Amino acid sequence: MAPIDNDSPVPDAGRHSLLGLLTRGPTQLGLLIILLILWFVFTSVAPGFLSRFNLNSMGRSVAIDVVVGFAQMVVLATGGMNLSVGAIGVCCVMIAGYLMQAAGLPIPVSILLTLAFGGLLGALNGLAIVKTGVNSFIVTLASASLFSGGMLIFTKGVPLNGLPATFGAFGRSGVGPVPSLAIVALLIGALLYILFKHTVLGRQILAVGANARTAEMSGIPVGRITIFVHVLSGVLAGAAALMLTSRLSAAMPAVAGDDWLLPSFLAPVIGGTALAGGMVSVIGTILGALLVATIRSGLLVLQVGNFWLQLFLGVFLLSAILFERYRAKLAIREQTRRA
Amino acid sequence: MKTLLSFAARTQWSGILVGVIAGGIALSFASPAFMTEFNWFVMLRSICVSLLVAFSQMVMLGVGQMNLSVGALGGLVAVVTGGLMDVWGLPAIVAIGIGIVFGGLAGFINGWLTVRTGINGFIVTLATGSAFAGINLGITKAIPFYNLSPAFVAFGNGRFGPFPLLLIVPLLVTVLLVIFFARTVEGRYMLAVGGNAHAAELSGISVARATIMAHVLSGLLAATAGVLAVAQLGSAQPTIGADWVVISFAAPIIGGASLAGGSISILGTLIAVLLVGLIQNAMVLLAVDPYWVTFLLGALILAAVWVNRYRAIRVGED
Amino acid sequence: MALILDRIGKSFPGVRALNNASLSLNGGEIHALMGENGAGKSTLIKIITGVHRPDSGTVTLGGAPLSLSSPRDAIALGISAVHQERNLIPRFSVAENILLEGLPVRNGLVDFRRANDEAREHLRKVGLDVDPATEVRRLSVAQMQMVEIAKALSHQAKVLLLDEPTASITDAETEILFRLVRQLRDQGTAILFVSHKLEEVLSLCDRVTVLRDGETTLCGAPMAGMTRQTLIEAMIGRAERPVIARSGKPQEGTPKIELREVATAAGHGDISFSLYRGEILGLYGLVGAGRTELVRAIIGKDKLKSGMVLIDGKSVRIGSVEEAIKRFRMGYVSEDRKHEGVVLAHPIRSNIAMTVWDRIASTFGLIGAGKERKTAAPLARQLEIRTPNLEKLVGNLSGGNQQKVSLAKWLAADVDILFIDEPTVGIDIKAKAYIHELINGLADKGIAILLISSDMPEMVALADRILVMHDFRIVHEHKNDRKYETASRAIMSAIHAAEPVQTRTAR
Amino acid sequence: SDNKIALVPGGPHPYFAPWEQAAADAAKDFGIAAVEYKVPSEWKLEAQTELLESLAAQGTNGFGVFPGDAVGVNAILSEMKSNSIPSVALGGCAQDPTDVGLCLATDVSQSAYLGTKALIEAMGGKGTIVHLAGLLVDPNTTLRVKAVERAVGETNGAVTLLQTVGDTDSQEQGDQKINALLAAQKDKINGLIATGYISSVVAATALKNLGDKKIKLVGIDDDKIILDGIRDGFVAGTMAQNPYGQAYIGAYALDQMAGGCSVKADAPWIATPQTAHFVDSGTLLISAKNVDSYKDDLKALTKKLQASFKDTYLSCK
Ligand SMILES: Nc1ncnc2c1ncn2[C@@H]1O[C@H](COP(=O)(O)OP(=O)(O)OP(=O)(O)O)[C@@H](O)[C@H]1O
Ligand SMILES: Nc1ncnc2c1ncn2[C@@H]1O[C@H](COP(=O)(O)OP(=O)(O)OP(=O)(O)O)[C@@H](O)[C@H]1O
Ligand SMILES: O[C@@H]1[C@@H](O)[C@@H](O)CO[C@H]1O
Ligand SMILES: [Mg+2]
Ligand SMILES: [Mg+2]
Repeated sequence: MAPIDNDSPVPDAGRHSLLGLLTRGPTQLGLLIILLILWFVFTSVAPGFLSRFNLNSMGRSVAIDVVVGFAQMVVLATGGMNLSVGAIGVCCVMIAGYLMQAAGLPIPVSILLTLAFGGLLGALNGLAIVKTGVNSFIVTLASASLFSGGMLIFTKGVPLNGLPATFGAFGRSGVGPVPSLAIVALLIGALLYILFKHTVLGRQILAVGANARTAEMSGIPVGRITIFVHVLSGVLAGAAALMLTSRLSAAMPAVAGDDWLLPSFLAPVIGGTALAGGMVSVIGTILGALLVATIRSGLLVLQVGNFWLQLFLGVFLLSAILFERYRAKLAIREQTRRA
Repeated sequence: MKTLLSFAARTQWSGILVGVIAGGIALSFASPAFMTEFNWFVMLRSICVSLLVAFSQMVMLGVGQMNLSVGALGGLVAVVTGGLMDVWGLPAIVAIGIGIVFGGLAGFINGWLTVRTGINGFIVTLATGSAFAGINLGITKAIPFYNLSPAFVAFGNGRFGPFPLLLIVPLLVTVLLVIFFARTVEGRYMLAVGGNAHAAELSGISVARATIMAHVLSGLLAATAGVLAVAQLGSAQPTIGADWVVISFAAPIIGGASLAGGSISILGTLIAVLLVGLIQNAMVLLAVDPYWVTFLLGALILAAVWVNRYRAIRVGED
Repeated sequence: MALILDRIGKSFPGVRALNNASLSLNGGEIHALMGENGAGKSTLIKIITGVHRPDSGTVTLGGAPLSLSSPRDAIALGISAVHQERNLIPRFSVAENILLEGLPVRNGLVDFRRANDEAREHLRKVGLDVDPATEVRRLSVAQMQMVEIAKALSHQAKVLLLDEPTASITDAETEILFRLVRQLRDQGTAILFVSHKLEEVLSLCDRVTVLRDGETTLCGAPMAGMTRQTLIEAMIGRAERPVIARSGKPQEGTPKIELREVATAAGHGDISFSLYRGEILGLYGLVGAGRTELVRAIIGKDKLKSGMVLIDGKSVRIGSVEEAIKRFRMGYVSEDRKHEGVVLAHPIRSNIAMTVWDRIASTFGLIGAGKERKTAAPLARQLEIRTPNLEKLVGNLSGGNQQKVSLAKWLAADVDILFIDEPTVGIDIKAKAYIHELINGLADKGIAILLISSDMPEMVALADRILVMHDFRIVHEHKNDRKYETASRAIMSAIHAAEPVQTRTAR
Repeated sequence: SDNKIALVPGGPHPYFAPWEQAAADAAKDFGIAAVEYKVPSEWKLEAQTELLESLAAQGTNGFGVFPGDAVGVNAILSEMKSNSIPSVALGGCAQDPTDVGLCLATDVSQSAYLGTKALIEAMGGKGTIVHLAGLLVDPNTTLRVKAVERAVGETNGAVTLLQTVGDTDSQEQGDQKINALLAAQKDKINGLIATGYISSVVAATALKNLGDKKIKLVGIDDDKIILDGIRDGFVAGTMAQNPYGQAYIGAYALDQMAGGCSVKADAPWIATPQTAHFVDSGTLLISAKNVDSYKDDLKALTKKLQASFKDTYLSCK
């Protein structure tokens, strides 16, 4: 496993056989294979699964999950965590609503200000972590409470539902069969991919995550990098918040928050991002979110469960990951055999 | 006295202990109700479940792993225990016994899956957590079990002066855990695995065994917390455990545990739980505007941790 | 009891680490296992200790076939090892680390008092004077190494495997170790000894097995009759060639860097010296003399208390390592490669290019794997880093090859001042010669080099001047004429003349 | 009809248990092809939205929804409407402007107001009360807070509101906060008004454990613990809602709407702070007097409402 989206080191043999294909390549390929299998199974059992309506709705919610996952992923890259992703998210939801509805600012201005606000909250996290030396887990745990508390104080829990119609319309729109929100998520993904794969900054972030002491001794400004990823995380949480606001055509205090906590970790970790830092996968995060959404949606369409749904969700998720584990094992064995 | 002070200065959790004590003193001036027997009872009772939940996660941090299913597992055990009493009319002791064994078993499943598949424990327990929650909802359909053994419920509400009877359980567990991690070979092995799994393996310690044991222990503790929650609430609510995740990590980590594993503090965890309990109690006693409660909770935790960190730097630790 | 490995094969993804490698290790002998970095020595040891399972071949112990599925099995059979990498539990006490496999128990509880007593006994044997209750993370590198040795010896194993145990300890400690090892041999223990220090091997061992590219090129040959040359030929397939000597000389004029009466928070006092462009200034001292700590203070990692640092004649304040590197163009090759030198989880190319990311990036801050590879490839070739390609994770390289990466990244960096701390620990002789040539070459290019090494011959071969440090003070300066005898005598007598140090409890 | 109707609560919650039976009864009584009771796996807007979308993808053509979030639910339901799938809000309302046809529910504001009035009456018209409120992020909480304040205000100072405690609508937090409140103020408090399901249960349990009958409690919903509290005298009363009726009549209305009926513009709608198309599903105070008979009262109420529903509120071709 190389740090990012592995360009597979052993490219030759076995290229033409199916087994060869299956047993090469990184986790991301494995996830893709699982996804294809699941899609195939779900469609053949429940035709509603691939209906335009269902795909569209899945696409939109995955898009938000993906960006939420990104917001966590960039911090995980340095070996830290951001438990306040959801709190920043809900603050941004409300700020966006306020800017558009109460302050009546033009949509693009509101968007920029919202993202900047997310970045600002992230910067507070980063500064607190670097200046106090308290670990990111505790700082962001406390700041989550600070941020969402602050939001409650200002809004008194009252939602805003008079947003400009065009803003909500964007959340429902699409280009052909692809929801606009999914395109936004992919664009953000592309930028992050470039960041981590092709820029110095991205490399530095990963180096800090994999070994902060070595990074420092190599002249990398560990403190500044830490602050930067938190700002980025805040901006991404802000982006996810805007997407959510657009999708719901309203800003309300009950969204994001704690609801984002686990999903923010789930997608990156399934996708191959290391909790310990130093290794991220943008594509993996997208596939991870897709996997979870596919399983949920598939179970819903199959009408499995009702109250039991969560049980099946857990079981399916585990089986899918087991499958990938097994495939990865085969892949390593294959590479070893060829050595 | 001097040595006591320097010991205190060196101990990881002394900063937050100072926070707890100072907070307690300030509060007793600010609100006459604080020092009443009944308030102490209420506060102590409220930390019983949290403490066990925190221990359940702390054990995992000890071996360098996480358990995201603590809440779901505890919740499942809660309704299983309640259901056994309500639907099958089993005596409390039997129901509790089965419930706790069930928790240990669920923990074993977590551990076994982590070890055998080599999948990150984070994902395994996230998935099993979902499964446990699903079983909980599936059997209850979100409707609580009410007909519990009266003696059991009485135990949940009984008190001895300011001390809730329930407190016996977490106190006993605290003592056992201190001995387990400080003085037993298995306990030391778990911490060794958390501190450096590779080195532990090379020293002939079975990492697999230690990991599974930690999961079982974590399951047992979460199960105990679930049972206690039922006793405390007087009914087996399917929502028990739903919001345990955050406190489960927060308390051990505020108390000095390292997320990287191998380093935990049982007393630190205890004090951290006390700190959070105290802050929450204060908010109600001082009739803080409800919209400010969340904000202040965050601010106070940050402040306490900051003080502790400042102390650590002064002592030259880390 | 004889341990026999017959035609062992072992592959990792992309690498065949062992190929029909054989070894026969008898009780009552010290058997040397030699080979270049990446030849497969550690892999072989890991097979004997149950860490890895062989792909092919057989292992027998005392005639019975051995199939180990974990280190526990090996320990149970009386096989004990000091591995090349440190393997201690950082937050456990010295005593607990030593006795981890068999903690003394009373009434079901660990008996720490007895553990401390027992451990103290083991520590005494290896001559390490630390409190057994100290947490291991507070020890120095050398002390940790001695703890590991004490731990391995405490088992009274039938088979003892020592993978470069002397790489990071001094001569005095090495002597103690050898005395103990010989005692064990005389009691019938089978001992396998890995080292890149040829003189050591020649004087200590009874037989020798040599690996080259995972194959045995010499199998259990008696050491009597071996010479340095024959060993080298067996390892690298040809004779040793002399190191190309330096062409240049230190430049005169303003020193590149000068320290005036520097005192540090770590305890250094009155440190003054000048280092010129094109000069290699040696800093010699026994372990714990404070050399590493001095360099850390200079590069802004630790605090300076007083005194002045001048660069190019101008007084400067260096606030952070980043500033030292970016603004003052300094480089630091750490002695602790695992924690400060390399990023184990990242590929070779990123590790080497790390220091020059800023420079090889395009205007928008973009770099790609290709650019990194272009930077890294020539250095990897020059240092002969043994790897199928530059994508391999540094953590999967052999120890010596990791050390090469840790050095290579600073060779890439194009610095003005380079601090090199123990550059050739664990490096095979061929690569060591290359590294010496590289260091010479860097000096010839005008770089000012401060070289810390506990390897006296290395010091004498490279340094223009040698400062001797003892107990955080510079006690002597030796103008090096590159003659080993005179230099070593002068240096050692300077150290002995200085006050004896009382042992301090680590930082 | 061959309509497929789905009844979707906000999440798993005991309040909705009667919906299951109501769904079955409605399908039988009105001859609807399918009336399904579908519960989102978690109490999250996201989970509810996904469930609604998935059901629509499979041909459900009428939704009775308890809005997981009064504002948040609008986006998906207006999309449903643009695909000609009608919806009604059941048990709680969607916030105007909305494409939800109508809201058949308890008026949260009115219920809290009436509950407080009942509490004040039980206290003899004077004293001090504390409001145990639900989740602060829930906009209904604000409505209830205002309603309680209004009822207190109407006493012209005879009753004072000592304190509002928020976020008591979850098991453990509720237990902790309510008990701490009692520890601090139990001698000063004469009455408690609980406006959340769990808040009510926890408050009833706490008073019973204390053995305190001086403090009057009026809660909401008819959990077994509360009903027992009423019987034992620890609880003065509780505001019953009519979940069965909501689901039963809701299914009926949806069947009609999916069959071409539309919501009348001029019907006797009640206007609430949330919506202009409100129909009261029936609220009544359960007290010691009617604790054993209130279910029949609710049934009668349901029958009556259903019988005239079509003519009163819908216009059909
Ligand atoms: N876990 C692993 N994964 C991949 N390759 C490995 C792994 N362990 C060792 N190797 C490779 O196997 C080969 C032999 O390594 P080994 O560590 O045995 O060498 P060594 O003889 O001990 O060298 P040194 O003198 O540098 O310690 C090297 O090419 C190394 O990169
Ligand atoms: N034998 C010892 N007893 C106690 N403390 C020691 C000992 N050796 C080293 N130390 C501690 O380690 C620190 C010096 O570290 P270090 O060993 O890195 O010095 P050094 O001169 O760089 O030696 P080397 O680089 O050879 O290891 C000192 O702060 C000292 O307190
Ligand atoms: O009383 C309310 C019901 O009206 C419904 O909101 C479900 O939650 C309960 O607390
Ligand atoms: Mg080696
Ligand atoms: Mg040193």
